[in-house]
Amino acid sequence: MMVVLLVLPLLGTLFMLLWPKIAPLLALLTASVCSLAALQLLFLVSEQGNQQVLLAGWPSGLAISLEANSLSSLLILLTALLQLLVGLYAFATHRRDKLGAGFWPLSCMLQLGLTALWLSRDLFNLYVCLELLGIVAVALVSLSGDKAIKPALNYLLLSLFGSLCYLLGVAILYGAYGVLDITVLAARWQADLPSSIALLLMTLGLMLKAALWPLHGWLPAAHAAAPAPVSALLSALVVKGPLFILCLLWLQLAGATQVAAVAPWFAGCGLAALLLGGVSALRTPFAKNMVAYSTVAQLGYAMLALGLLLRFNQPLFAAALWLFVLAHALAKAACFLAIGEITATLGGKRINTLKGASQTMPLAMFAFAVAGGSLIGLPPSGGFLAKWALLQGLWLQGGQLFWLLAIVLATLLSAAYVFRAVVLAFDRADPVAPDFAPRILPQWLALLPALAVWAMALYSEPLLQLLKQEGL
Amino acid sequence: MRLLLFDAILCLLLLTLALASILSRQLAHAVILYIAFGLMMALAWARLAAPDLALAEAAIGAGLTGALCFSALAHQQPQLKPDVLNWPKRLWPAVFVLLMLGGVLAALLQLPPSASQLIAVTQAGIGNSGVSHPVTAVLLNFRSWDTLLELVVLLLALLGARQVAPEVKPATSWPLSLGWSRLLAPMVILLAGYLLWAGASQPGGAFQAGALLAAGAVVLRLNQQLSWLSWSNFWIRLLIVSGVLVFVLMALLAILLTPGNTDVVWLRWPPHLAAGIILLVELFATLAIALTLTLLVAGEPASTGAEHGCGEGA
Amino acid sequence: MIDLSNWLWPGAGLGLTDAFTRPWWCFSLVLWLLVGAFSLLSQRHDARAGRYWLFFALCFAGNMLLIAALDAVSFYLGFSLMSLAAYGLVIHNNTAKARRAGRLYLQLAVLGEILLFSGLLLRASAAGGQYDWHSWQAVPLEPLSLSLLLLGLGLKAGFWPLHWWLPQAHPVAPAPASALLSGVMIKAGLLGMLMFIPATDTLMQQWAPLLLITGLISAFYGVLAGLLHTQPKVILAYSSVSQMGYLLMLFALLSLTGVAALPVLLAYVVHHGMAKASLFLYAGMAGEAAGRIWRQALFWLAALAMMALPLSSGALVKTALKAKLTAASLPGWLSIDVLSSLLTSGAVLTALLLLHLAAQLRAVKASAVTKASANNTAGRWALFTLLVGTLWALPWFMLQYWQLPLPTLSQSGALIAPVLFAVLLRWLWYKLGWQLPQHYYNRNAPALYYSLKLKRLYQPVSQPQWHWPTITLRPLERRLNRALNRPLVSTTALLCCLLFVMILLSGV
Amino acid sequence: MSPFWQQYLPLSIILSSLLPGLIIFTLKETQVKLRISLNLFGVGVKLLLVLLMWQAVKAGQQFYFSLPFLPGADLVLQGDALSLLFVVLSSVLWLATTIYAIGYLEQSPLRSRFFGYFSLCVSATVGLALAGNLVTFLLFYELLTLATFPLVVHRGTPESLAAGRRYLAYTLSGGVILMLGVALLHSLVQSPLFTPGGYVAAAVSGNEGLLMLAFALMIMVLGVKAALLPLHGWLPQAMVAPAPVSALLHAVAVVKAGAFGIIRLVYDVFGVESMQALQLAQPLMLLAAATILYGSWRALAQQDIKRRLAYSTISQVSYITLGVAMLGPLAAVGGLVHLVHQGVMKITLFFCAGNFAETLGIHKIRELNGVGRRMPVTAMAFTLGALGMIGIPPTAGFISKWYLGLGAAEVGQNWLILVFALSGLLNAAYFLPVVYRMWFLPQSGRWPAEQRLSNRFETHWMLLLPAIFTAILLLLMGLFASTELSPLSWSQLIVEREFRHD
Amino acid sequence: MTDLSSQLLLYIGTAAGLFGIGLYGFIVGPQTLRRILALNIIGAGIFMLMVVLAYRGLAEEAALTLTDPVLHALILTGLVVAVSATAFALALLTRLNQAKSAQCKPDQLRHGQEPEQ
Repeated sequence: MMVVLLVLPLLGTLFMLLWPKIAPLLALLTASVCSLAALQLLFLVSEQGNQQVLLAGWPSGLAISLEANSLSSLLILLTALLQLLVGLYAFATHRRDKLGAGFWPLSCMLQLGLTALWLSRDLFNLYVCLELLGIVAVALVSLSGDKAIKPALNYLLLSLFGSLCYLLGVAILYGAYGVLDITVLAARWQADLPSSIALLLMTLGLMLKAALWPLHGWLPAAHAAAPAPVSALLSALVVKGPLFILCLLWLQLAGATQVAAVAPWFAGCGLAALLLGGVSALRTPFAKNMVAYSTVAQLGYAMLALGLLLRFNQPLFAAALWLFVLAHALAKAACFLAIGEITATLGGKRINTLKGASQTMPLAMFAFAVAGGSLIGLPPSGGFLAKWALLQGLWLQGGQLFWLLAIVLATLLSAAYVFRAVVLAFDRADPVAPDFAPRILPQWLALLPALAVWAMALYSEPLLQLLKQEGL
Repeated sequence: MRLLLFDAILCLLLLTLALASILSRQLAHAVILYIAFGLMMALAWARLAAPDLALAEAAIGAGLTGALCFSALAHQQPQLKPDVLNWPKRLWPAVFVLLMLGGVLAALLQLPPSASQLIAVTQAGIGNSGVSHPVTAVLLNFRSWDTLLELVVLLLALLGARQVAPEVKPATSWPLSLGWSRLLAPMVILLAGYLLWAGASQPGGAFQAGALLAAGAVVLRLNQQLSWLSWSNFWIRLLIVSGVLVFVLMALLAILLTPGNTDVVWLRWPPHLAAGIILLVELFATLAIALTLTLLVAGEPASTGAEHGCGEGA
Repeated sequence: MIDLSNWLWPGAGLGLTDAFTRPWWCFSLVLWLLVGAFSLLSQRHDARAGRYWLFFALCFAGNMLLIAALDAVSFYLGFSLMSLAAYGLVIHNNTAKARRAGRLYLQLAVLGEILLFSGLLLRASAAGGQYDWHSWQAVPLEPLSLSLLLLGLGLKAGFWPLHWWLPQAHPVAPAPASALLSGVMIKAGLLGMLMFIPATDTLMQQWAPLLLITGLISAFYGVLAGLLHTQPKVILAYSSVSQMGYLLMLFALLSLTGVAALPVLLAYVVHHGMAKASLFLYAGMAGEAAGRIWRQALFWLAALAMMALPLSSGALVKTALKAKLTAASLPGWLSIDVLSSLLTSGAVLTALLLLHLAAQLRAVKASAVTKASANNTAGRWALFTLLVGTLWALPWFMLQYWQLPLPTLSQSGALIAPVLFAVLLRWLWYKLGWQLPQHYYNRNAPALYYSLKLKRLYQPVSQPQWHWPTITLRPLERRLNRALNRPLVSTTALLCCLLFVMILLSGV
Repeated sequence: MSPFWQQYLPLSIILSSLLPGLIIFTLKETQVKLRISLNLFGVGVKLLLVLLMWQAVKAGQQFYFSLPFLPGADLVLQGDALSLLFVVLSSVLWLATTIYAIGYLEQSPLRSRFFGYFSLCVSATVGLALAGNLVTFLLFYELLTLATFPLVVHRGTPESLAAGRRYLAYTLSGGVILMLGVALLHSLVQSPLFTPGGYVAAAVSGNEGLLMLAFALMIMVLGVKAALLPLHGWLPQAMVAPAPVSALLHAVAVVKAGAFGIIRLVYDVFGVESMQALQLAQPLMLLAAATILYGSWRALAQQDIKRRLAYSTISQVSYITLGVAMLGPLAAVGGLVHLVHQGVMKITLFFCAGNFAETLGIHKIRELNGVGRRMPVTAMAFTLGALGMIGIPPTAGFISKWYLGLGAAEVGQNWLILVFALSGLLNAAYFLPVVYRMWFLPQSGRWPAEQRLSNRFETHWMLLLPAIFTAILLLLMGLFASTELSPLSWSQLIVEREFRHD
Repeated sequence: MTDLSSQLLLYIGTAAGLFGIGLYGFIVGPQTLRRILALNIIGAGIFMLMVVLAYRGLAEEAALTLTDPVLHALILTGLVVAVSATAFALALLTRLNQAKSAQCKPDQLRHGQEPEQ
């Protein structure tokens, strides 16, 4: 099953390159088949437990090992589904938005990179995946032409820098232990200086690539400049890749002393991201920038959850962490698609463009509001589940009033920026007239993930159980 | 002791070149210094018992990167005045970098002196890998997934670069270089073939060979030759893609050919077919790399301008 | 009795089960019907007759309901219905003066209601959730609930010092309305006291002397204040204040002497109701009586009954009052002699006030009567005659039903003497031209002024408001943006270094 | 009744307004008939279902419907006596408001959206009423906030947007804090069903501080919706909404949701014993008393009719809180019955205010002079509502105040009677002048913007009918308070069940 | 402190130094092209480190007579990845410059100065 998931996007990309005319069709086909395969993988994993594979049939240590646990398969499924959705959206709008033909193979490659990343348990292979991911992302950003070149270049430079930091860490670790396989490495781990430095270097590189505060500077410009479907993919999936590796490193490798030292930093950075990202999102005058800053802020939740998880070792935080990732992916995809659709139709990129959008494009606005509800954490959305897990964990730890208050503040900030847009949309006094008749299909497509994130609540109990025990 | 002295001078030279490249006032100087640095680096690696890597570094690190930088420099506006940075702007980063460096160095110094145990495992595995050169075995058998992805990255770079490529202005070619390049081309192809073949047992391999081929092709392209070498040409596209495609198809074939396969293992070559498969994969990979690199460096032939240029040349 | 507690509000019950509610109800009905018939004639050409009858009916219903109420809530319902609807009667003429008076009336009425409400609540709660006031009789009073009830009901009853609205509201209302206000409605306060304040209560018995004194003061104050006014209806209103003082004394005596005083109280209520109603009606038609002896004689009949001439109802009740007072067990500091002599001087003053009233009524010129109100003269005077006749028939009823003692000869003398003395005094006064300086007369009561102040208080134009301090963060934000707007790549990379160093130093 | 569909009864009560609402969203502006019939169909079905449930609950049955949600906290809908009180209130008033809104919004744009959100809002309210545990309550609480917001900003003018922002700022902050509180309580005692007598009693010892914190957090939030003193700021500003919305907001949906939540929290989560053990009632009582007086005091100076009514709401809703906080059965009866009575009275007043605004363009109190002659029926309804607010018998308001006062005396808090008395005076002081203007003063000048909405009646019949209906209702509820159908009897039933456990 | 031989120390120090120089250049160097060069220098430093690490076995003159082939393979892969990324970055840079020169043709003075990131 894993093979299918890896080969399909790869072959798909190649065929798209050979026959660009049928690229959209191939992309949709690939994404849908992959979704089915991912679903089957999920069932397989939930039935038979973790699937571990040593590639090329060589013994552990020499070969690259892949592992599909339930979290990985969930993320793969998410990736495939979002690819399908965004592909449909892009297909519906690519003529109007002048989306380059390059989008299709690139998005397919993105899927390949992500799938490889979710599965891989080899430090160097992860590096290659990261690079693949980074370059694909930049290439996708640069699709929108001149205005995106500079953000894309910044993104690329910092992404490369991050990769190199990571690579240095890998080199040091290999130098110290002589293995690359994470599970083998974990067995031999010693909390000495080289491993600490290596871990730190890798962490910084990954934080840079995942746009975790304070290394998030490149993200808003890049995500805002990209075409709407690309922004959706980037915000929903790409930044999660490095985060995944980060969790892998700290949860599976790091020793107790290292964890204890770094946990407050993670939590603190997460908190700062939440607050400052929220304020930036609240103050920015551009619609897509707002959503992008919201990504910065929401990643802060994941970071915070990671920090708390490391600190308290409470499984609820693991659940919170991954629920945040899942919920944010869906919600952010919806947000970007909705905002992209609205700004494209109403013509303008300022947030004031949204004036009267509740009249002119009610569906898209509804999608944005619903997705925003999950970002805020209104019940019964996925965001709520995550926040609930986080709060439960904190209360169960006892005496964590500071973090609780901070979370409340952050939630309020997110509510403020979401509803800043929503309130504008209800402005009937001075609505912005659409440039052309709004189209229904893209709006429905934007609504779909938003509804999905609310539907997550229906499966909350299995999800919580699954992610709690998983915790990587 | 003398060797140590040599090493010390080499290291000092490397550091000086790098620093000079960073601090030089003119960008063009920086690029030249960087190429020199790359060559020195190749030397250092050769000294460290890694001749195949030295070859690759010379071709890719120094040659290809330098060429790319120069072509980028050519598109850049001429620099009117050198950059001036005030001292605090230069100093503060230096402080932090030194601090960070200290940390990294401290870690590096604590690394164990013995090499990885993987060497032994690799040695044990080579017998079944189909090739005798351990690096090639690792590349195309033990960790072939990395290599596959790496090829994808290369392809991706081409896609990305093509996507953002600016329009190419046709340049007239220089007759002397035209003649030289025509002479050079077959030699380059021969050499590349040897490198590819040697890769199985000696230093050499697909990348070095591909880089060499690409260098030849680039030279020809710079002289307005090879106008058929363009992305819009289906066969070229097929060749570029084939590096990955053949790899994948071989892997799928391998799954089918493995007798009595109960569990599917991705990228496992059947031991008796391994040599052939690897050679095939390498061959196509070389071609693909060469074409990709060529297109990366030389870019698309300017569609109208190129024909115009050719006409003039004729 | 009718038990409605499964239908209407909890505990609702109506019925005339008591010794005093039955005659009270009958008397009120008679007076309402008489005056109602009178207003049928007098308000026939009123432009706002519909409104008049609406409020009249509401008042009527409320009054009857409150008398028949067996539970506190029903009483309260009737009471508030009556009080609020009376407002419509007070401001019926819609003059500025009427509106002012109406405002005062309403303010006090609402205040009284709220006080009554609170008092009733406390009582009901003390009685363990029983709303039937019969069952409250055994429940001891507390100072709070007693004072709330006294104040709430007293504001309606209108004795000193709770009388402010009477002299304002009575003069402005139409004559029949004033008659009812003074004749029946203010008695509702007293009825409430009878119902809700058990006479046998120990606390009430402690407070009774105080009430007695208050009633006495009220009796004197009403007369003295009335003497300083020249408008007949104002004088009558003050007379009501004074008479309510006597009733309050009787109410206090109820605690001091026991239930025996109850017939006297009832008789006094009926007597005063009839007499005051007659006088108010007459005051409304005084202009028509000018020069007509028969009509003036009717007035004198009513006035003399008020003055307690022997054989009149007044004589009966005054005598009985004095008898009860002397029989009462008063605390040591209240001398009975002083009290009875005070009563006698009170009689003088009452008579004096009525003479003053008569003098002022004479001054009302026939020309003051407008054409419109001059219709139906005969019918109205006939009804008036009927009313006065009823008044003079009262002694018979009193003797028959309540067995009030007929005044002995000496007592009759004691009754006549003050009247004669008053006549003498008045004649002297008239002859000698005794007169206070003019500005002592017809002074505006401060009540209106305070009412206006109160209105300003509850209809303020603006109120102090607390606003959030507005903090302008924009400059700060701008500066921050400028500071952060640095080369992105180098800043981020530098931050990376910084973070590395910091985490490293923090002890990984 | 088969047990199978009994289980779905609570759900179907919610769905009976939710589904029509969702369908209405998709309708075009021109499909007026379809929209109206859908709406009324929903109302009818809901009333029918509620009636069914009412009878069963009266017979002592309880309804449960649950969906798995969070671990330890399912989504539970529970139909018990208390929830039914609120459900009946909202369903009946929804009927009135729907008719009113149809008349009110005739010819105005975006009606499908309006009615969609309107139904959504009612669904959320009913859901809130039927919520069986705190998590479910939280869910519907947030849903209510979201569904109401578009109604508040429906006009889309800058003022309404400002009001909407304010509303959101208050209620969403509240929602977050509520989540915090619910999570805290969940971490201490999980989130079982609401049970009479509460369920925290077992955990009181050792967790006093945390429980008090949880209570304070949740009261803070519910206080936002119930407009308790420092948190009332959104309510007067939300007045810019169309009249049916204000009516719904004040009488049923938002404000009442807060009050209802407080009732649930005090009686069914904490329970009287724990409340006493933790000494939580006294501060709440003080706060409510202060709000009662403050709201009335502020209402005095308001010159806008709806603003005055809004401040009146602030004051009146705190009666409910106060009744709950006193922790005595009689006071509880008073609080519960006031929940219904205040709803009916306030909705009457808002209907009338809307009628004045819509028919004559009257927004300010000074423009009301002599309106009693032009629109006697509306003015009469307004007068009844005002008298009810003051607490004059035989209106409904009197009954609730009577019970509240009895309750205060019962628990020995006599000073509260003083508060009631003072508040009654203030109520009279700001309502009676309005009544006076309507009936006793002559019309001064022309009406600001007169419209002939009907040839036969003083205004459109759809505007008039609901006002008459609720005015009669409030009179009947006061007059026939002892009948089995009355809210008073129902409240007594609830209190009996709530207090019976001990 | 360390068990490494002096030759290894020298090379490791050089590798780290290259990393530092590259890092410094990445932070300071105002033009994008120089930053790309700096990244390459960092990469070269890291690859050099890996080469040295692979060389450890030989330097020790232990039983093993081979450099670490895995590391060599990794370096090869890394080199290709690095050059791909560099190529892409340079393509972006070229495009950026072109767009800029198209944009500010009239303002000749600005051309020489590449604006800061």
